[in-house]
Amino acid sequence: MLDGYTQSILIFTGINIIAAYSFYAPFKTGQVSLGQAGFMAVGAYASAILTQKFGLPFPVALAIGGVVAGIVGVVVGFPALRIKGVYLLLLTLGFSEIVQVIVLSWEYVGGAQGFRYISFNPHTLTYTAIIIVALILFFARIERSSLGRAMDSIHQDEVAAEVMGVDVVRIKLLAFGIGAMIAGLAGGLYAHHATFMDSTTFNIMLAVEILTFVVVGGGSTYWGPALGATVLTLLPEFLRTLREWLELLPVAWTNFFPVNRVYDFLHAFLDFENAKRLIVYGIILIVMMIVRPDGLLTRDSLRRLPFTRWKPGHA
Amino acid sequence: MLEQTANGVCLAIEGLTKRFGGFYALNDVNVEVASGHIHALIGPNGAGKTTFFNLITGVLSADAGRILFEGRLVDDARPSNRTVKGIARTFQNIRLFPHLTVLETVMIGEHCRSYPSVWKALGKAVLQRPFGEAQEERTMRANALELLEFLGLAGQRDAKASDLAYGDQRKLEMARALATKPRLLLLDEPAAGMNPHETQELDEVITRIRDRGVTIVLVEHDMRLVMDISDRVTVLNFGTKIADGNPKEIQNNPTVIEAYLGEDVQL
Amino acid sequence: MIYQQLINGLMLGASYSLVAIGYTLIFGVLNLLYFAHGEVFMVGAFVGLYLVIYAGVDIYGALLGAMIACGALGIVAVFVAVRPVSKDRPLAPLISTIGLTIVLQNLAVYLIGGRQLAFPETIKQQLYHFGPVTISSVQIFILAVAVTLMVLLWLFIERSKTGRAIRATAENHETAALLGVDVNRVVLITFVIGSGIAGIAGVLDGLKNSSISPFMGLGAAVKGLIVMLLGGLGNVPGAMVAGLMLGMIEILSAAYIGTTERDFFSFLILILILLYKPTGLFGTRTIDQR
Amino acid sequence: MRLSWNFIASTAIVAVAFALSPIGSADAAKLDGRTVKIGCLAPLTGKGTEWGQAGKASMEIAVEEINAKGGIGGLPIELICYDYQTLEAEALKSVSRLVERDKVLAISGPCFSGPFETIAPQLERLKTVINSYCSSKPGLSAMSPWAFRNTLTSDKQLKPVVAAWVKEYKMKKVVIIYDAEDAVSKSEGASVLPPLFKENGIEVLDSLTYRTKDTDYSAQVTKAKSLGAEGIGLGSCYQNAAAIAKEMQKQGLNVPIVGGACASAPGYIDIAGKAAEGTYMSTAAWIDDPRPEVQAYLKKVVVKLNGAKPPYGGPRAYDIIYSYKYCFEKSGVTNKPADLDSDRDKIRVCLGGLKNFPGVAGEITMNEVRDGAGSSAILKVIDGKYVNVAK
Repeated sequence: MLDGYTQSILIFTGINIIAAYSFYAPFKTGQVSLGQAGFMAVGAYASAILTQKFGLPFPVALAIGGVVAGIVGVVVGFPALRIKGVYLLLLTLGFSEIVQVIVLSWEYVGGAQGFRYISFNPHTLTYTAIIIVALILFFARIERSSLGRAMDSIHQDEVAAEVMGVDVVRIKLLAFGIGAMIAGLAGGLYAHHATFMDSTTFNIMLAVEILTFVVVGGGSTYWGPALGATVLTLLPEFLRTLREWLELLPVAWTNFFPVNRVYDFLHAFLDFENAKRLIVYGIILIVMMIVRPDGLLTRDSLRRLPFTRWKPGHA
Repeated sequence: MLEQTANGVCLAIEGLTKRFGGFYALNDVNVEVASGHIHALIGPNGAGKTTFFNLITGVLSADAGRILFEGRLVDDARPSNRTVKGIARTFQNIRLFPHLTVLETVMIGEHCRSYPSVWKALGKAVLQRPFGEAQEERTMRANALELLEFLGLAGQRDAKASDLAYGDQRKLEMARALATKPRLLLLDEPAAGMNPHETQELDEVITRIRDRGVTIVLVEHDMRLVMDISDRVTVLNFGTKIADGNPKEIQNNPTVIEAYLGEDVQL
Repeated sequence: MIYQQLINGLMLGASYSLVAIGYTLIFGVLNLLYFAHGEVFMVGAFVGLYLVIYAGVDIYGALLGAMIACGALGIVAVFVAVRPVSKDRPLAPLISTIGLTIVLQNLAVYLIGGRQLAFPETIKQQLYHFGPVTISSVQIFILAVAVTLMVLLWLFIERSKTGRAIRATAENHETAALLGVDVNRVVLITFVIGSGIAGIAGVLDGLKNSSISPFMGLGAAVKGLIVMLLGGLGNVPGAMVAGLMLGMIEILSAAYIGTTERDFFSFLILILILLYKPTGLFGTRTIDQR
Repeated sequence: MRLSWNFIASTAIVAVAFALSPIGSADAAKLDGRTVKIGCLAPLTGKGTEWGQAGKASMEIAVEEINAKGGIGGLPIELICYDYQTLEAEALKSVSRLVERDKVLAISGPCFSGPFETIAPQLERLKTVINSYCSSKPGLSAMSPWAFRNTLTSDKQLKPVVAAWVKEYKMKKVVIIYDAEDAVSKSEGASVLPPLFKENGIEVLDSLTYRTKDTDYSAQVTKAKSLGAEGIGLGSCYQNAAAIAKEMQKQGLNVPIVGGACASAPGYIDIAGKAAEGTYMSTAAWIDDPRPEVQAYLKKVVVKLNGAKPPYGGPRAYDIIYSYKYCFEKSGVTNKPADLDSDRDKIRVCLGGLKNFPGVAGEITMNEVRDGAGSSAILKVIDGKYVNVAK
């Protein structure tokens, strides 16, 4: 059995993966959203209200939370259809901010004191795993379907897609709503694992982080979001572990020149206090955008893998 | 095909007007396109030809006027809806989906025929067998391949659209448009950037498309091509219609000749 | 109370305008949402602070120093996070500047620590009473510098040759290049000017709020974005006016509606403008729809 | 922790020194294992940075002092610190890592009421003591028998302060300005200060709010001024409190200020300067305390913080380590891996019974809901310094 720490890491990685997929769904149609933090908040608060104030069982509350977030997503997505690019980015950012302010001034959910005593769900890891598998299957199916192709075509040239008979409005709305629903699920899982949240829990930086998961992982394949979220969540933990391994070396092996210098340097370097870690994180983002602007995984790189039998168009 | 010609009007444009600021891109234009015809639309640069296409396909909305397709008003329909109704087009400056393959590109065109609603598309996408493929997909692929065959692109089915040669990209646009099973096809300068040999080929391709029962409206600068294959020609200048008639009449129309004066065009 | 609140709005608005000007300039020539602009503003504030404390310069020296340092930072930003990044993926330059934002902010945390630092009082505090209104010498100074800067910038954009080149580039890269404008140079100059103004804005903000912290950039960036949009993308005078408007709106909603809700109103306005007048109140251009 | 290897290598020497030393804690049993592990949660970024940095530095000083004198039961303390960035999710991750991976005996931290509230309900499962050195929102430790704070809750801190403040300035009408986003500040502004003012016969004209990240308070100050406030009650952390004081000065609103638990940091005076004069604050630890042990601690911590002075969380964190040392020695902790659960429980029991434990932040007594109780200072800012005016 996994210890609680490992579980916790896996759960947060899992929630980040789900959040990354919530960004990926609208992104597949070319919509870039910073609203995913807001949708996570909607799902989290909706499901927590249902378990705490109405005593619903967790799975039911989680599902309803997802649906509520999805509905909010469609409501937000509808006006968002009119705009794109930077405008959409700002609109969704504004949405996330407004959700924060509402949560802050809504005393029913604790206001600034935060939402407390949310019931702890001991099976979060299982739920997270199930949802991730379901999402990967879902997006794999979408990818190999006509709908997936239609979404890609909207991403690449919206006008041309529309003129070719692709129902751009409905598909974009659907993608936005599905994304919001997935974000709602991620929020619900978070709420019942952390058992506490307040207006600052789902903030703009979280939205930006979710965006970077997908961009770093690669937004053109459905494996990208999972990869990006995993790499960026586990990287700091991994660096910590590296340092522990280093410390396992007996002193006698390292305590002479020049090995001690190397050891001291590595030891100091791997002391990843947060500021330093984030500096490295920022540098990684910049370098990534210069060397691999399409992310770690692209369709081409998938095509080159020997074991992927799938070829686009051979559905 | 013949009875369609006899059946009369495929597309009727009445009083079509479009302004950009104070400038009239189109001013009270009336055009009738007969079913089964190849109908050419010509005019100097800036005459409003592409605007005309954008209005018919709904990419832009008109300031005044009516568009009747097969006798029914389509003014309020969104572009995708007009495609479903049977209007398809190609673009003057090629607009392919750069990251899709040739085959996928054509299958995009078929999407609206196979999946009339988004929900059905979603349902089919999710409920298909784990590793098999839906019947629809197979049919779509077969149809797409047939179209590629028809336009001579079958050999490049797995190439990326953006990697194709220029002339082939134009053909791919046509294949994509044909995949929507249109009854009216708008071709925006299909010969632009093609060499004489390719143009020759295009001549034949367009005629064959017409022979499949598709009415064609053609915007083209290559007058040899236009005069060769068109059943009827409409001439626009500065947003107004200045002439309408068969190729012979147009070639001898003094207004048209005047409009083209200064432009190095052999009528 | 209303008069005093209007003064408050004016002060707040002036600081928003100064940040937004740089944003909108850079957006204009590059069509790029330059996320790191808020952090440049933060760096300017710290440069000013350290100049005053360690070099013993007066406030003018601090302003000048911050301007030069941030201008230089603008050049670095262009060469590190803008030029090497491919332009055909709309998200790539955005992400790279987000990366730059994270680096700058955390570099500041790493070097300075995450705490708030007092900004030295370099101007003698004095209060002036005009009827119901009280204005301090610091406020008058801030306002004077802000207005001077905006007028100078406006003259520069409208009258100078470089200003015309900037406007031409903002209109259309290709056309500008055809007209003999060295687009790369214009981009660089715009970054230098925009960043330099942000540096000055940072110092003024330090003066206004009496303290600065490594985290001051994000809030400024978000408010700057709203103002840029309100004024119309790439529209410099628009940003000036819109900044004042947002300042007034925030202060008045805080004073008469509710202080917690004031961000709600600024974002509501942002959303309404995005939906109903995406060109901004004074703008004419929108982002290329393709 | 490379140092720890050196310590292990020199355990023999320490043991000899221990045997020879007449002042070694002779009554403490010799412990098992290589080190005594104490976990530490400190926010080194985010809004809690200043408190976290001071807390971590102070704990490290305490550990260095204890280790230099032979550690606990012959073993050096190993302090395992994680930066949780003042984020609840990070705090949760870090705490389960400390408990389950690092297997610490007890944890010092977290700082701030938000992360504390997040962790407290999980302690039923984790069964390890946490002890916060900077959280004062009332009612939080009651969430779990494993949750402790050696700080006074803000209601207890503020009661004598408000009384003294009113006695000196004799105002009748006040306006409260508080941070609607920060847990402790909001509880002070919304539920601690109003009844205290009422008790002292003062009318609260209005309660105005702001958000933590706000930097402009002109609207609130103008409104307070127009309402005719004769005093301002702040539920506010020191950064915002100082900016509000400054803004009051700028607008010519020269009325006295009283601030809560989060406001009384040295940074308040540094930033607000002259505007801070006359402000009343509460805290049990203030760094101008003349006691030698406080000044000795202060000297060390200022060096560690590159010249900065710590807010009250610093001395509190320092005291936590010493109270842990006391409990490890008194309660029969064995430090054997097999006894981990019972060791942790022993520490919990011992900590709950803490009475008048001497610390640099004042004497610590844990009350029935595991919050610190005891004397609190009444601080007034006079000539740029905190002065205790309590009788």
